[in-house]
Amino acid sequence: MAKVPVDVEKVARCRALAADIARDVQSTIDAHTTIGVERTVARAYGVEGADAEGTPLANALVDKIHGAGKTGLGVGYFLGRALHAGASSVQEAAEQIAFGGDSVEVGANDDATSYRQALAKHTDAALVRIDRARTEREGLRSSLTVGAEPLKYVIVATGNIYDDATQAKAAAYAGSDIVAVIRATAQSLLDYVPEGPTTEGFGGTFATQENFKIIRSALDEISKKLGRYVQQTNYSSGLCMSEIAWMAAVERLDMLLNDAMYGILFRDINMERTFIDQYFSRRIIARSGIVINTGEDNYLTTADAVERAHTVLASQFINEAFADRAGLVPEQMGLGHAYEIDPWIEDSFLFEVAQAQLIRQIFDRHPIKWMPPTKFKTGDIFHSHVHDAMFNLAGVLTNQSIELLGMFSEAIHTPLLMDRYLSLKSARYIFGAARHLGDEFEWKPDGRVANRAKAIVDEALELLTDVQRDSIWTSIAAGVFADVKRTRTGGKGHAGVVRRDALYMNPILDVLEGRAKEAAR
Amino acid sequence: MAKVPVDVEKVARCRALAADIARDVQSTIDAHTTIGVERTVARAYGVEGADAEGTPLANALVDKIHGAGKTGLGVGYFLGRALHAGASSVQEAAEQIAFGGDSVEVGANDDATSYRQALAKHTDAALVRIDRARTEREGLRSSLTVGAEPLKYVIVATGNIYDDATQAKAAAYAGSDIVAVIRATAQSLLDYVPEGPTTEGFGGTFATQENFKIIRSALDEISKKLGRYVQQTNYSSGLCMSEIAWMAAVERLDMLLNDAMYGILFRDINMERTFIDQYFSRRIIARSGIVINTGEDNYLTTADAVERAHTVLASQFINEAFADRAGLVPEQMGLGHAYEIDPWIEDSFLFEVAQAQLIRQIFDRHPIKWMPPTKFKTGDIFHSHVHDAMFNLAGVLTNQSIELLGMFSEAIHTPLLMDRYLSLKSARYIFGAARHLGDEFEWKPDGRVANRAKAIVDEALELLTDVQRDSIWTSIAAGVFADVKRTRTGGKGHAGVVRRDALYMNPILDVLEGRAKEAAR
Amino acid sequence: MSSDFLRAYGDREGDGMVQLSFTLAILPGDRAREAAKRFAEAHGLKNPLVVTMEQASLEHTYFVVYGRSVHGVDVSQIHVEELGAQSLTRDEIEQAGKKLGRKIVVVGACTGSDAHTVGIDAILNYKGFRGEKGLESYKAFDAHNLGAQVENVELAQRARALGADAILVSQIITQRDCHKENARALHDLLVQQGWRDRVLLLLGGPRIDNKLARSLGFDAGFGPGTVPLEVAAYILEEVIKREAVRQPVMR
Amino acid sequence: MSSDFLRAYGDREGDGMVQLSFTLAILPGDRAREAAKRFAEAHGLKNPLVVTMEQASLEHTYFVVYGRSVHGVDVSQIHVEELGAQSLTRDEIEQAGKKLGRKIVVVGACTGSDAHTVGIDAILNYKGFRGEKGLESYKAFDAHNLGAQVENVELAQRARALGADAILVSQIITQRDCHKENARALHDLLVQQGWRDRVLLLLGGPRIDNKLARSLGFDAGFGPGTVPLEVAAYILEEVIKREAVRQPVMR
Ligand code: B12
Ligand code: B12
Ligand SMILES: Cc1ncc(COP(=O)(O)O)c(C=O)c1O
Ligand SMILES: Cc1ncc(COP(=O)(O)O)c(C=O)c1O
Repeated sequence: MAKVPVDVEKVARCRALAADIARDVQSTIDAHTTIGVERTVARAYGVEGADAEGTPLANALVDKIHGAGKTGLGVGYFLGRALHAGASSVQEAAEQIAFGGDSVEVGANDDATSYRQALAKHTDAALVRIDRARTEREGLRSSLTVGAEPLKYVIVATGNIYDDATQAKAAAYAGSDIVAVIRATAQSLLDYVPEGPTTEGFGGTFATQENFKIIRSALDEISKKLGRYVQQTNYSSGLCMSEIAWMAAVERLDMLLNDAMYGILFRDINMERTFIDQYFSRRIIARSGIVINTGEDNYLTTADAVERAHTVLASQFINEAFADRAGLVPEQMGLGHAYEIDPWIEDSFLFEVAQAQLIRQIFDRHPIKWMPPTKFKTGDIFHSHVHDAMFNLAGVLTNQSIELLGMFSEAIHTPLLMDRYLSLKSARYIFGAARHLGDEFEWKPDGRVANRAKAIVDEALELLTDVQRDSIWTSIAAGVFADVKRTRTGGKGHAGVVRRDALYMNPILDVLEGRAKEAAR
Repeated sequence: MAKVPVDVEKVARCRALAADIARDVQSTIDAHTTIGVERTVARAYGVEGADAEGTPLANALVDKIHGAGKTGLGVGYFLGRALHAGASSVQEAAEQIAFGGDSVEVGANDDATSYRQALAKHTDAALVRIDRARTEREGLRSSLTVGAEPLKYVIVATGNIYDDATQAKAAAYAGSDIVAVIRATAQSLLDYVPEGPTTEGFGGTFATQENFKIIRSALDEISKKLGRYVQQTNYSSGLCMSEIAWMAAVERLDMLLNDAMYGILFRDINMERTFIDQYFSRRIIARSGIVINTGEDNYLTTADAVERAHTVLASQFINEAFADRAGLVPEQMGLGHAYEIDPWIEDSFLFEVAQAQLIRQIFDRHPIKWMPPTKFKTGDIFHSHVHDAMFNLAGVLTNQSIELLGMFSEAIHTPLLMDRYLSLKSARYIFGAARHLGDEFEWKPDGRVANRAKAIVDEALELLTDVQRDSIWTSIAAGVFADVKRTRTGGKGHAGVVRRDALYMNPILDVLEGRAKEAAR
Repeated sequence: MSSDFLRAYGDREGDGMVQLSFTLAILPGDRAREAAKRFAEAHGLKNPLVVTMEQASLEHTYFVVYGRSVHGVDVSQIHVEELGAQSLTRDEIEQAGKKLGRKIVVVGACTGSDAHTVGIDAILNYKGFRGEKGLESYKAFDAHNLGAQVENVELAQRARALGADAILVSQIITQRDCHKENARALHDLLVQQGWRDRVLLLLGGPRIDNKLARSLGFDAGFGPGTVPLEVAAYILEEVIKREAVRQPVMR
Repeated sequence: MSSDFLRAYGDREGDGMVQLSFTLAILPGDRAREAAKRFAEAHGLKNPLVVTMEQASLEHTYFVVYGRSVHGVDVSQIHVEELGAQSLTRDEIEQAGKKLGRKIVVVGACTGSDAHTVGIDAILNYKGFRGEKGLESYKAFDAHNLGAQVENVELAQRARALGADAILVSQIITQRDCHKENARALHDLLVQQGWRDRVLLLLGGPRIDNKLARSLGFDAGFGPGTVPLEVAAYILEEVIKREAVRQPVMR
């Protein structure tokens, strides 16, 4: 691989600073829970279904508890209590609490230990469910071939899950390795996950458990037909970050868009809420073997890609540190970045390559996820296709792991079937025609590419030093990332953040954190 | 520039062999003339116009002489005789000979020396006309800016010269540096140059002197408007190779497609005819300062571009040797080659780059002309556009001088205005975005690119050794170039080849060859 | 046919050449080629040439067709409502603003569930767009950018509270025309609240043009590539015009 | 509307989405956008979106439009004359050739002023195409490739002299339909010479299909991507069929 010079000592300092930054946040995470986390726990225990208006039982249950100001005990506390009190199942327990008039007050003679015991076999079952899905995924994968890197990742986004399934199969036929179903525009601000299959969405399709199943089964079908395993991905992001992580885990998704800070910056979701939710979501993800894709690419849509390139790298160190704290191994960390420099700038291709190569080298075990040009795309679909071609070339040259393929209609609509077909064809051509280009040379140690790479590390180190000094809370408030400013208590969903009670009960988290023994299987 | 290793000693041997090959042919050239050469001489002396059926006077004149078996004396002989006998002008002399019943027999008391004297001022005038055009071109060029290399060369080919002019201006507006008007399908087999402006042609527009003027004036107009000099090119090729060279010289064209062997291989024009015609055409071109573009690119449309890459290089050495013999300086030798490897072959881009870089280095003073992919183009215009993008990238990476831009509709039709606009836009983007890519590294001395370059030199050397041993006549008969076989006396136009008489008179050639004194000016 | 009657231009005046591409749920073959040809003919393409026919899924084929369109447009019949504003310089705007004697209050947002702030930021924020600073940077304006994901009700309320002269709405997401619905709903809300006439309504986004904006009840529409200066000039002129007509402006 | 009625497929069944691009002799602006929109509408595109409008010359603008086409095709109404030949293997052909007891004589050329030999070479020459050898390589055939730039008269004469079972014509250049004229002229010549019925006439090239070839008086047409085997199989079957009908073949 054509390498750029990387100062390993500076990289080590960046990592240490990022670890510090994450450690500071962890104290807040460990002291809190959120209604999203609790709904996830409920679902993991088997709470399912929704009422006639579409309100999921998990929401009704947690809202009841939250309304009574008892979220700090954890939904596990109440489910355990109901089970201990004789409920025949978790579902029955949940219904009793949500609708049946079960008290959500803490009684004087409450017995947390018994409640935990009542939950034990359900805790085991919850974990078994995740593990089984993982085993099943790994089995299927190893029975089929998998594509070569860069993996060709495409999106489908019709709004209608059945059309999505058609298009997902078409994408697989046309050579994609990974299919993402883009979410509907408004979903990340919904504080619940819709139920069942959905057929109406703007700019994408709702992420629901049933929709996950439909796509996975379509992809299983075509994977077997083609003899090539096609991966599925969706978004663990927004106000239901951890719930979706759990759904993805049990429905055998392969990847998830999941970022420690994206919701804060791009959806104006509360900072504390996001940090707490991302932690629990990642604990589940770590267990399930899913690969995350972080969202640093987005920074370059609001901030300038030449001037703010280092913010991407700095944020990747932070995302890595958070992921590490949640138990992910580097092989699960698909750190994100993007090809977003103004294409009309002289040597823009060199700058893109510099960053791509730098990130490839710094995060060498990580399945780096690379995003195509979007911001400078116009309606000139012909030219747009060429712009993507250069992105594809840079991808194979710098050996990116996951290449989200650009679409020539990027500035117009979510992709038509034809757009995606052509995008895949183009990537196939370029990945082949320039397959070993990166093996053919080293970048000159003092050239434009190398110097650009060095400058990015220097600036990232500087930025991380500042953030470590000021804390992430203050830094985000100052707008260091994506040119967006957010405050610690501002944004959506802050009301769903609750300090954990001393009796807080979350046996699933206990296992995921390795604090509780796992059931033998 | 990212260099490949080149064995200079082998290159020197290739050059020496090519010089030998050309020297062998030169003896035939020096001993012969053709009706094409003689018509050119007639035109240079001022013979112009055509009859009602469109037969040019130059043809009527030379046909008359040829019919009498006297071409070996040269048209100059007869024109000089008529002038000596009192004709008031060359035109009158020509008319007398062609239609007026002047004898074309050689009389016992013919006086060649006097005839030559009678021609003297006309010879001077002929050369002055070429030189003036050159001065005018150079003046205009230096009063305007010129584009950066790779120069963006595009074709127009509507069949109608007035539409061509519209499109030529559009091309200039959209950023082209060079505009070629493609010739009508059948023209190269016509043994005359049509007269006047033309509006009907298949696959292109006829090359006529008037058409040259129309385009040059359109380009002058837009060049001045844009402040950027836009070059014009056409084809000095086919049965009227040298006539067209002369027309281009006096009409201020900047470049000409002109190849020592193209006509033989691709138009089945007789070998001797072609070698003789190319020599005289190049003598004119040398004088006029026009840059030639050779046609080795075509080899890869009939032969495989991976297996027969070395034939391109070998032929370039031969074309160089022929051009050198005709007095061209390297700066006028736009040796041609092409991006024609099956794009679906793994590492095809690397192979293309290897050859492009190799040729760039071997012919370092030459304005290398690079042709885009054509053979593997399909009607998928979107994909075709990407294929051209990779060609453009390779062009800027290897610093080609003249880049004929590919068109996404290559497999469909001669370019529409829109196709050309988009092609130029794409080249502008890529030439900018990767402007200094070639400065950023050296190719690994033992990599795929370097090894490919080495192999091509080795094979070219081997081929040239064989050709030198067997002579070019025998080698072409054996199909060494383009997988096409032709015989020495086969093909079109052989009847127009004539052994020079001892009295052969061509004062213009004498000056061009430096054997006669030039008039003082 | 007047000379204002335009046909498509391929490489010769009036040749009518156009390129059409599409996907049909049929597999490649002679039937499919014929189907594509007929499909193109139905659009008015004469002698269409099916130049690409490639299988794009287990059920679909992608086609590229070239043909000579029989259609044309009579441009003499086109009467577009061009934006009224003259092109003013920044200085002229600031001068006129001074004369006005008060700051013009503008309130902008990207509404509904649309989270694309880049466009509205480009117009309003100091940073601006293409090297040109936004309305925040003008002394003549008092610019409030509410950001993205702002509901119509909230926008109306904030604008009223701030005494807005102009409301600037950005709509980027256009799937199934949600931008039109969203924009029209704001207009209707203001009408219902009874103050539509007292405020300038501007709509912008990559799929917006003046004609569309006006059809949705807005005063003006701004498309891709809009620079802050154009918007500043337009608002200023309109405000001055209205000020002249009806004094004083309620606030 | 039967289920055979196809509409364009964008990203949902029946959405009708197509992409149209073209150039108009007008400069960019609101009028031009409207002109492009109307032009697209004239083709049956509903709510067309002009997504690109870029000046391409001092007088022309290039447009890309997306829109939902109201048109469709009823594929149940398409009856294409599919090529008769079954797919045979090389071995089967050689077997059948042996049974025939003589070599099938084929004479091919690229005619008129067309100099594109690659296509006809691909079919006839030993070297072949896409790894498949050409008719020269078959024992069942006696193949003569006359190359390019062959006039119809010469081709007819050579074919007759060689006792051709089949004449293979390649036509690559298609500007202003010269391929059609050229091909039809050969057919007419053979009719005039009175032996059209005694020879198989095949036409091939990137813009040829079976339907077109038949409309020009040929027996079959072969388009882009044709491999020698298909051609061999077709000729063999036809020759056997004809041999059966009318014995002996004049030679
Ligand atoms: C950047 C971007 C994002 C960023 C937004 C960051 C941010 N804070 O703004 C992120 C990554 C977060 C994002 C997310 C999504 N996006 Co987005 N995004 C884009 C992208 C790449 C560029 C938009 C942009 O910034 N353009 C640059 C600005 C300067 O141009 P502009 O908006 O046109 O603004 C100019 C003019 O229009 C005008 N203007 C605009 N508004 C106004 C207002 C007024 C009053 C005036 C006077 C002028 C004016 O002036 C501006 C300057 O000239 C486009 C694709 C593209 N190339 O256009 C997709 C695109 C807009 N996104 C799209 C989608 C679908 C989404 C998602 C829904 C995808 C998903 N499901 O995850 C999400 C959800 C976001 C949401 N809820 O809205 C689609 C929309 C499809 C459609 N037509 O409906 C697009 C077209 C991409 C695609 N092909 O799918 N996106
Ligand atoms: C190679 C080539 C050349 C070479 C030809 C070398 C040679 N000896 O053949 C050279 C460089 C000499 C050349 C010159 C010209 N060319 Co040219 N050329 C091409 C090119 C790039 C590829 C053609 C090709 O070889 N295809 C590969 C073969 C295998 O495919 P094929 O021909 O389709 O054949 C297959 C099938 O069609 C079928 N088939 C074909 N014939 C037959 C016959 C039978 C009986 C059967 C059964 C099957 C069959 O089987 C084959 C195998 O599958 C095309 C562009 C393109 N990508 O298509 C332009 C192209 C054909 N050329 C074109 C033109 C205009 C010219 C020139 C006139 C330009 C000029 N003025 O200088 C000249 C003049 C040549 C002339 N008089 O004909 C145009 C034609 C435009 C049009 N539609 O009319 C094209 C489309 C390029 C363009 N966009 O302008 N060309
Ligand atoms: C990490 C991450 N999450 C989510 C999304 C999708 O947007 P949203 O979830 O806000 O709809 C993105 C954007 O591409 C992203 O990068
Ligand atoms: C040297 C040369 N001459 C001429 C031509 C044009 O073809 P023709 O003159 O045979 O029509 C070409 C082809 O591109 C060429 O390379």
